[in-house]
Amino acid sequence: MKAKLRRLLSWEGLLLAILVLVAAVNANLAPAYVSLNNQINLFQLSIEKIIVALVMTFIIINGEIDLSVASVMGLAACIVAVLFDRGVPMEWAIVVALLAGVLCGAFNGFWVAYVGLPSLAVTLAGMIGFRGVARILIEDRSIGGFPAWFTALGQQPLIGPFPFSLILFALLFTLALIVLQYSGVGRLVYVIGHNAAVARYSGIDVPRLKLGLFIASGLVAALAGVLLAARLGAVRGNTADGFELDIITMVLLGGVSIFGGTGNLAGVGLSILVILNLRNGMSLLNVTGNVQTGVVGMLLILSVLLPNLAQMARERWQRRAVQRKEVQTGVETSVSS
Amino acid sequence: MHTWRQRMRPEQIRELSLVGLIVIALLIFGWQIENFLSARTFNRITSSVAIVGMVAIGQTLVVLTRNIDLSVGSIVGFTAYFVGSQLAANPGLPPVMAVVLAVLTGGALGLVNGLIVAYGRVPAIITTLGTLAIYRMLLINYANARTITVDSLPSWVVELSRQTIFTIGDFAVRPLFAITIAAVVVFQFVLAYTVFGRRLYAIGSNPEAARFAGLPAQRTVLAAFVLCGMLAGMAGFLFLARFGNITAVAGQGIELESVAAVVVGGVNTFGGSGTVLGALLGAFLIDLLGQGLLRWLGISEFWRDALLGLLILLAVASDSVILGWLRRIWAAPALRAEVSNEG
Amino acid sequence: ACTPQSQTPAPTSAPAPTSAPAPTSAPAPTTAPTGGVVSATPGLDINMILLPKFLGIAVFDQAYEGAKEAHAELGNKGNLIFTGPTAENSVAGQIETLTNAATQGVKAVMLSNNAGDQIAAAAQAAQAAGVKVVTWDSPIPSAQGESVFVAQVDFNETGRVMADMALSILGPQGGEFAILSASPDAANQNAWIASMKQVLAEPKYANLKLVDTVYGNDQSEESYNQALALVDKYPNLKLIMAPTTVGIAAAAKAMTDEGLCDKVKVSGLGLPSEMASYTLSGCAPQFALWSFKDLGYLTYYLAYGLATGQLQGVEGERFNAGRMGSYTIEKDPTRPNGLRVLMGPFTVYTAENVNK
Amino acid sequence: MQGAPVLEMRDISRRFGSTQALAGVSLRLYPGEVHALLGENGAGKSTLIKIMTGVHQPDSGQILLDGRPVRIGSTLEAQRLGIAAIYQEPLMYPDLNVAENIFIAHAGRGPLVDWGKMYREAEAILAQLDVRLDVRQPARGLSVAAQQTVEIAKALSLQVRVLIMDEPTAALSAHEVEQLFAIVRRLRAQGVAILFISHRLEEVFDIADRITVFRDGRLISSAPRADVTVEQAIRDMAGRSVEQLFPRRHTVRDEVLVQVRDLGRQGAFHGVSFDVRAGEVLGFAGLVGARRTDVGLALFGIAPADQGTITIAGQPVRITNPRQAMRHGIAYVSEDRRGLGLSLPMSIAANITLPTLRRYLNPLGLLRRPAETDTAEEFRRRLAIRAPSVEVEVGKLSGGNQQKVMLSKWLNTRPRLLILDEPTRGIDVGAKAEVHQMIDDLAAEGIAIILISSDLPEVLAMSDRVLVMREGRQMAVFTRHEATQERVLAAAMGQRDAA
Ligand SMILES: Nc1ncnc2c1ncn2[C@@H]1O[C@H](COP(=O)(O)OP(=O)(O)OP(=O)(O)O)[C@@H](O)[C@H]1O
Ligand SMILES: Nc1ncnc2c1ncn2[C@@H]1O[C@H](COP(=O)(O)OP(=O)(O)OP(=O)(O)O)[C@@H](O)[C@H]1O
Ligand SMILES: [Mg+2]
Ligand SMILES: [Mg+2]
Repeated sequence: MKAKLRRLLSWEGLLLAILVLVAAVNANLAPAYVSLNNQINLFQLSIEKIIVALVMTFIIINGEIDLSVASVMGLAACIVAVLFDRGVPMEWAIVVALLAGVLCGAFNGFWVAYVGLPSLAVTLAGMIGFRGVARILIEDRSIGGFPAWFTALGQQPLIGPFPFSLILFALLFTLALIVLQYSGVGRLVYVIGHNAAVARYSGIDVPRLKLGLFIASGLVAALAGVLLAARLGAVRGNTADGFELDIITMVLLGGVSIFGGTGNLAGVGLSILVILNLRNGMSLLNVTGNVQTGVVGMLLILSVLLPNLAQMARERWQRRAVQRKEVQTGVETSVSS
Repeated sequence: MHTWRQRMRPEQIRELSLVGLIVIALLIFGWQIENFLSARTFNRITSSVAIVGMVAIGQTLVVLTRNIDLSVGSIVGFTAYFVGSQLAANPGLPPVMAVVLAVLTGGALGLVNGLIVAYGRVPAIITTLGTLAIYRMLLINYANARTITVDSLPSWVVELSRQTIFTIGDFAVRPLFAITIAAVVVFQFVLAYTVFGRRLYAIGSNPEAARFAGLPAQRTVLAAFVLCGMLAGMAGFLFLARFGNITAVAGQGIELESVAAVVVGGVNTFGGSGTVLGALLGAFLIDLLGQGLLRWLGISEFWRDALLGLLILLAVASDSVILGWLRRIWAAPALRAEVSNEG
Repeated sequence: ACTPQSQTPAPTSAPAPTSAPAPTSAPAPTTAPTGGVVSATPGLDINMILLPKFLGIAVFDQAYEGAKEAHAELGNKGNLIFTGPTAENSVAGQIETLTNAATQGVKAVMLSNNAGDQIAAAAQAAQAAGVKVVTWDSPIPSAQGESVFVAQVDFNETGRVMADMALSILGPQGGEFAILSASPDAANQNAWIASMKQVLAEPKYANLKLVDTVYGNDQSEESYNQALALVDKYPNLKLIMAPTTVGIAAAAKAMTDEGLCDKVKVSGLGLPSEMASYTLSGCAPQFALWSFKDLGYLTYYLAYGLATGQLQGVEGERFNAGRMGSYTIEKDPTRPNGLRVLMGPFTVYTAENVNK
Repeated sequence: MQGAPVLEMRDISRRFGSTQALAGVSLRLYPGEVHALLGENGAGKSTLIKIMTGVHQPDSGQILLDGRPVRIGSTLEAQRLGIAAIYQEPLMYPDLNVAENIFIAHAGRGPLVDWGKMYREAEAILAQLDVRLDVRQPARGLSVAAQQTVEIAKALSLQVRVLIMDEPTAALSAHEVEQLFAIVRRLRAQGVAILFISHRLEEVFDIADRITVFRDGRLISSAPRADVTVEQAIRDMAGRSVEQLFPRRHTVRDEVLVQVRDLGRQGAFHGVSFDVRAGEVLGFAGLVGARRTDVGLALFGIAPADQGTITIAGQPVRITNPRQAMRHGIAYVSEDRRGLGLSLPMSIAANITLPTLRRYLNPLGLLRRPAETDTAEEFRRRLAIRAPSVEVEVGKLSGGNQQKVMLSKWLNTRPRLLILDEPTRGIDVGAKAEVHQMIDDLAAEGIAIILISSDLPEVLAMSDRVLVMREGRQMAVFTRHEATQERVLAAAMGQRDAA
């Protein structure tokens, strides 16, 4: 446990070191980086993704994956827009969109938890299908002109300089942290993620928990979709298209194992900061999108690869030291015998 | 004693159930869509399955070892572009050399993946999520926004996708499809009858046991990635031949298509079971569904994706239901035999 | 990706754009009185960003070539930055660049908008922070947050050009045809398709029957398959009209590969370099496009003038765009609140001129 | 002592983190000799053999093969040197069939697989073991015993000079053990050196030529069997004397707690009927594959019964999932510790509180860590779990200590009916005695216990009545007095007994 703790600390320590490095380089090369405005922008630009990354952390630790989140975001945004367009009051449109998210999550969860299909397959189908439903609703239109309070929610500061979504993220992060690290549900998420059979044999209702997680994922994704609609002020059929890979990248860089059972939110929080700051810095330096993505890709690989290589080198070095000793003792024995 | 139950492996049953689903889909589309059951449909599907199918073979090898390769789309794009630009620059390059170049390029990119995964012990999804972006970045910098155009390619490349090897009635077998089928045959054999192939299954089935038993797990996983890269490179060549115009975004999204094919094709995403034939059938089923929905007059463009998602889910679900049902029939007689022995 | 659109008159007839393209480089000093032609003072120091939909597509690079040319001509001491998002992250990436532009102290962003109205909020914020947003190729549909749109051609005319090409390929007896567009979310393509549908209502085009609109998402693979599916779905199809360079090339290749060129022709907006062999083979007898290089060049001149405060960006203003002559900022007839500068014309390519 | 040793381990030490698993141990294996290795859980036996087979590298010390120093870097190298092992925890490839599981690791069979030949050879090896197993059946779903059999077949399929068997009999019942010993004797006659590890002392004294005892990573004694007595061996292992078999008190009460009639599940078992009274231990005996586990799983709701009735304290109940079973006071301690019993990367405390997690939550659903720790500490004391703290990962404990954690986990549910499936599998004499004592104490508290065990002496000693199964059928129920080794075995092997 202590060793594990140390390893975890070192993982997070590594991320923290990277973060400090990134921030230092950014501040040096792009003076605008340190402004409060930029720091808020940096969150604001990806706020929907990082909100979804929180619940994705639960799903991946639980040994599953949800590829459909971006499509659920798009669907929720389209529902809000289409209903609003048809004259439904915005408040109700939002409620319906969130319910749709719950339904999508329940749909995924049903097939995964109760039918036992692999979540990769189910949510891959969901990714195509939910986006398709959004497409049916909105077709080739672009819908905007939302009420001022709604767009203000996504674009204007609410308390001090902080916009609503950022405050919401802070709250959700705290909540997620408490649930995952300190609650019974969190404990079960880990146990099931590592070995669902053990959980089942311990009398835990594994399907119910999985269903719950997928519903949470759908709900949070829908919420993020609504926020995205508010921030952008207009919705199209491809809103939030392709976000899933970014979201999963954030979670994995946070040290969460794709096989489930390990990882924690502190790591994910740090990895989000690293990715956002890195991208922001590059963006300020006018590095193109492809290079940005490539650099994040390299970071993703190197952050796992380098510690592994160091570990292997250390092991080899230790073994060599032992062998040297061994050779000596071998000589002694043969002399003495 | 040795009834069909003992002769057949579960994977073969799975393949049969996929064939069943394909037949059902064909019948439904044939009933709903005029002229659907025609040689033309066959030709369409076979030629468009050729590329995804080729990638899906490699994806199967990797997924069998409990890994995944998300960079294949970028490898396909990179290879198509790179080979295309080489051919544009040296139109005299012999066809064999062009293919070899494609396969080697893909193999080199696969080697990078494999080294990082097998020897650097970085989880495959992280590695290939990274190289997905990195290879694409390299391609865009290399391409510098130039486009490979049909006109710049030697005519044999462009015409490859127009030729037919032989025809039966109106059914034409195209070179691209033939190449993919040949690859499926080879790798079906490799998986079933070679020690290397069986090791892929063993490693995916229980990596810990494989390590314990001293199987050369690292080398085998590396080989799987290299082969996957080579097949993706080959697919890149097919891509070039089929589409001619290659931009820096070529091949984007093939990674998910290949994963979908593999998943629908019954390859276990947790490794250890599945076949390349299954993956090809999976690709075939998805393409068939796509084609059918495209051509179904009553279905608007905007309904297609929603239905496709639903159908993929149903295919996976019914496959698993059918399989579970078959497994049960399989297990029951074994027990009855035992019990009756005793009496 | 690309998005050709255009507006010039009928193929053969001479171009007569609405705004007079007379290359009268009128002498207009720094301050432009209304009615005069503004010639921007060269040699100032402003940073400008040319922001395409995404990187890796030839036409955007051509636009960059043009912008670079103008950048050099004007002797801008600042930087011209060509940056763009990845294709799959296009919307979010464009918004990010626009948002960061103000932070960076960039004075103008030249945007080929891929985000529809979703980018309006970010564009408004950028304008408020002192960044001029000039769109080219594809505008912000609501025109919110946009100073001026540099229209490659008149969007309403594009429909007519496509209809004319269809008519000239199919002849007076007409027949069925279908549209293969980029994505349902591409504002410029949607506008062209809408205008074409309007034009088709005229009696002259009564025999042209539009049977379907499908989307290939500007991917060769998808466009290719969609083109073939159209042929299968509509046995009497005679023509595929693809107002996208990726779509038209893929459709032409598909028809050629399947030996369908005799039956089904391909037309639309395409790059001559990609289309020449199909035009010569008769598969794609006619297609149209404008010069993306000129588009980049013109956009740069306009953006430079606006960003340096020498142009106000109001209706009726005229300015000088180097080798291309002078242009007028006018109301955009296709977007109620929008202003545009119309470049035009576009060239219709046939077997005679495709290889020039 | 016949001539020179094949394999000699000299001064081997190995440390895992803060645990010194082995401290300067030396051992010699001679051809044609069965060398038994004894020691409590965690004494370092498995560690030593993992070093012999190249799974672990020693920190210091030397390995000599035929007198020459060798370095064994991997299992394959060990195999090439003629050293093979059957590990304590079977490691199957669940997707491969039985024959492939046996042959997959064989080096140098050429690049192609000859399926026909492989099936024939696999069948031949299993026939030697007198095991009926379909070689084409996937390994997924094989019982632990069947898996162990496949492990044995795997080792036998190699032409080995040194065969190491780490508790090969733990999952086997008397009949299979006899079968295995016949093979061991044959190999011994062929000059193979055999290192045999077991916690069943009767077996060890039956088969071994030499007995070596480890304690706390050190070699305590090593002598020919003739020179050692059971008591002495136990004293060496434990460092004190231990009463080997715990005398059962009679605690059976009158009230019938659980009544089962005609229980069955399609494809698994049928016609099982029995009563268990409060304070009674009902033993389940049978050969491997007798489907005793399946009966336990039906009572616990994992694989619910589809025929028959269950009555608990007079109330008919339907049990379709483990939660219902737990609500009725039923607990099931699985035979598959690593796969089904314990969450290996979690702490001892987290494992113990898993089924009863609700008790450790505050009204907000947050964990009350101190309460959890208290419970875990209590069990650590009560069951003498050897671990530095209750925060230690369970995966790091030795098999016996893991077993104790698993027992704690279920005792903490305060069950009325406790189903113990092979509760002493793989645990040492001392711990076994403790478990037996615990069973007795629990019975005395009025808990009804079903004891599924393949260790026949244990079943006979601990049970008030013994139910014998064979291939999904109930063959007989014996009272304590009727249940003799012969009668139980006869019933288990298919002869109906009038009793
Ligand atoms: N991989 C490992 N990491 C950390 N500690 C280990 C590891 N393997 C073994 N140990 C520790 O080393 C000691 C010796 O363990 P070993 O498995 O050799 O015991 P054993 O004698 O085989 O016990 P048992 O009879 O229970 O199988 C134990 O304290 C165990 O916890
Ligand atoms: N012949 C068989 N065919 C299929 N599955 C079997 C067979 N034998 C055992 N199993 C499976 O293995 C598991 C445990 O087996 P079972 O209950 O038969 O063993 P058991 O009698 O408890 O013997 P032991 O506990 O000694 O291994 C069960 O889940 C059962 O389904
Ligand atoms: Mg051991
Ligand atoms: Mg059992």
